[in-house]
Parts: sequence; C-alpha cells; structure tokens
Amino acid sequence: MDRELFSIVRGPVDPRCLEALASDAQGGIVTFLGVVRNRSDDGRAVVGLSYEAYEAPAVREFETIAGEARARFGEVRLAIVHAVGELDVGAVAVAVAAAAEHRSAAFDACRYAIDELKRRAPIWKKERYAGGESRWKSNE
Amino acid sequence: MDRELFSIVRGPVDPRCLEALASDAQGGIVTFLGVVRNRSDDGRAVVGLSYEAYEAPAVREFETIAGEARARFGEVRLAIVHAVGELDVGAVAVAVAAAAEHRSAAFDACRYAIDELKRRAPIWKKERYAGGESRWKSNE
Amino acid sequence: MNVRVVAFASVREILESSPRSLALPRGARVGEAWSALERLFPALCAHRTSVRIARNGRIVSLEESLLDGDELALLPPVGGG
Amino acid sequence: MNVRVVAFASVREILESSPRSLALPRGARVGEAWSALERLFPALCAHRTSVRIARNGRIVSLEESLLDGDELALLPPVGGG
Repeated sequence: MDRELFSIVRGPVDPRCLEALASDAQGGIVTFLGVVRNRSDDGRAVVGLSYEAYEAPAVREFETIAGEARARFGEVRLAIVHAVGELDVGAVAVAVAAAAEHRSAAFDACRYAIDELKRRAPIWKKERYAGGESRWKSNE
Repeated sequence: MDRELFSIVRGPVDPRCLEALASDAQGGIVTFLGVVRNRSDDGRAVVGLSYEAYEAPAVREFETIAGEARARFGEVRLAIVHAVGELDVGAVAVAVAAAAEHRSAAFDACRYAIDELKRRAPIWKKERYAGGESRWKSNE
Repeated sequence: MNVRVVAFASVREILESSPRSLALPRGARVGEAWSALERLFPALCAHRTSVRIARNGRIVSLEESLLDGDELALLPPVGGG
Repeated sequence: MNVRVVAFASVREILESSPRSLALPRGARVGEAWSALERLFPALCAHRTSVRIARNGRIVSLEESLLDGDELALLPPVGGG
C-alpha cells in the first residue's frame, strides 16, 4: 500500500494528487471529488466551509476503508485525500480515487470509500453563511 | 447543454478537459477514466490501442446518453470525451464526468454514461500486441 | 447515381479506402449497394450478418431506397471505451 | 497525574483551547475526566450523550482507567466529506 495516497492536507485538495494512482495494469479509474457548494442542504447561502480532523486516526480510517474495499471488490488501488482548514465555495474538500482492471470494481470501491468516509472518519465540517453566522454540521 | 463537453479528440484525452464541468452549485463530481492497459482480457501483452469513430454520430450519441442520464437521475451535468487515433499504454482513451448536487446521482449518471457509451457509441478499438499483430475488438 | 461509402474498423480495412464513391443504378436500395460492395470486395461477405448500415447518419434496413449523394456508413459491432 | 485532552468542532470551541492539559487523581477513569471537564466548561453537558471519547486513539467507555500522559480525544458526531 502506498501510504502517501491516504492523507489529510491543509487547504483545498489538488485533484492531481490522485494521478499517482494510475498504473499500466489498471484500465478503469473512478474519482469522486467533493466540492464546496454555495448552498446548504436547508437552502442557506454558504460562503465557505471549515474542516477539522483528528488527523492520524482519520488517515488510519482511510486505510482501513481501503482494505475493506479490496476485500469486497477485489484487486483495486485506492487514494483518499481530505482537506482541513478554511475552504471557499468551489474548492475540493475530499478526493477519492479507485483504480482497477475493470470499471465495475473501480466504481464500487470508490462509492464504498466515500460513503464510509462520511460515515466514520473523524472529520468535522462547519458551514459559514453569507450573514456571518456559522454552524457545525454532522452527518447524523 | 454545453456542447463542447461532448467530443471526440485526436490522441489521448487530457482529463483536465473535464474541469469545465464544475460549478458552484454542484457538490459531487464523479469521473471515469478509461486507460489503455498493458494486457488484453485474454492475457496478451498489449503495446497500444487504435480507435476509430463515426465522429458526428458518436458525439450525438454522447448527447443522447447524457439526456437519458438526466431523465433517470435528475439534475446532473455530464461531459463525455473519447479519443481516436493511436494510444500508448497508460493513455486515457475515454473520460466521463458527472456533476450533481449530491453524490449519488453523480455516481449513477457517470456509470450509466460509460456503460451506454461502450454499448452503443459508434467507436471501434484495435489492440496492438507485442509481436506486431493487431486485432479489432468488439464489446459483443 | 453515386453514394458516398464510409466504413470503420475491420470493414474499412477491407474497403481499402474510406470514404469512397460507389456508382449505383438510379433508385437502388441499401441491399443493392451492399451487394455491389461484396462483388468489389468479397471479404465483406463474412461481415454481412454483423454490420449495421446507416444512411445519412441513421440506421436503416436493406430495403431503404437511396438517393444520389447519400452517405452510407458501414458499422461493425462497436467496441469503444 | 495529567492527561492531554484534544477536542474537535463544537466541543473544541467549548474547551477554548485544544490540546489542553487536565489534572486528575491517580487512577481516575474516563468518566471522571469528563466530569472534571464539565465542571470547568458547563456547556459540555449538552454534548454528554453524543460525544465519543478515544483514549490514545481508540474509542473507550467511561469505565476505562487512565494513566498519566494519556491522550483523551473528545469526538462529536462526524461530518466529513
């Protein structure tokens, strides 16, 4: 496992960090980018997000999730990178990539990884609104 | 619809052509890259692929597929770019991106688009092998 | 009359060049165009059941009538992506 | 003895600074650490049922015994991605 493919970075994720995932044996690469939206789920105008992470345990959780994906979907390489700090609208907050010989496993592994990351990784998100208010959001 | 997001290009696809898809309202972007593998499904060493397309009908098919994806999965923006010509191992032959407010629609639309593209788009692939031979491959 | 024939992949290789012009009697149907091509390129015979034919970008049957200047596209089974 | 307390998100804001040191009687359990923090920061009370606590990176119950130098992490419900 290439440990550098699982990380927490300060500031927006550069999706090109995922390019290291490619290899000559893998024909399908599925990538998920989570981008800061200009509107919250309840319709408020959002100017940005702030993320915090319990960093070492979060990266260990990424590695655990990747191992589970390999056990479920077969030979697949994963990369998971999450931002912390202040992000503007349009910035990439999280990037997940899955490479496999065939696309079906890559799609399944990528989706599994982002779903589990959101459910389990010790990462927190605060929405900052147009009026100056802000609020911590949980997935629960 | 941004027509430039549906195209056939000569030589490898630059995945950055998909960046135009992003918008401030869309929180999830799922991308599929089909990459030239160094081995065929029947285990032969591959040195590259050659693609041909019936170009205008192929692009129209991409647009039709995108319309079907919107009808099935809701508000989602799609980009589909396919290469023609000679591609080396590791080159990107096809790139599909789907952006939506939430990730589930983006995953579903991206997968639908690449599955239908492979099934229906008038595009042909020839595998070139290490020994100098080559063979047209169909998905059937 | 003349139609323009475009072909792809294995079928293009049999036709030696694509696009190419094909002379046909006025009022000929798609099936006659195919038969004329088979006479010129006997190797096409092996593709008779697998190739679909588009007239001016739309898939048609062998019964479809042709007009001067039409484009006929010979489409073997696809394999993109 | 002293433990190191780290907190995140809404709970970090209540603690004013993170990491912070917390003095506890030798042999104290996680529950006593939480109670000591609640006395210092009464607003923590509202988070009592939702916060999970990790000792040295592993989620533990309020019954777990602490050792000098342990790290306690206070983890509100997550919301990444």
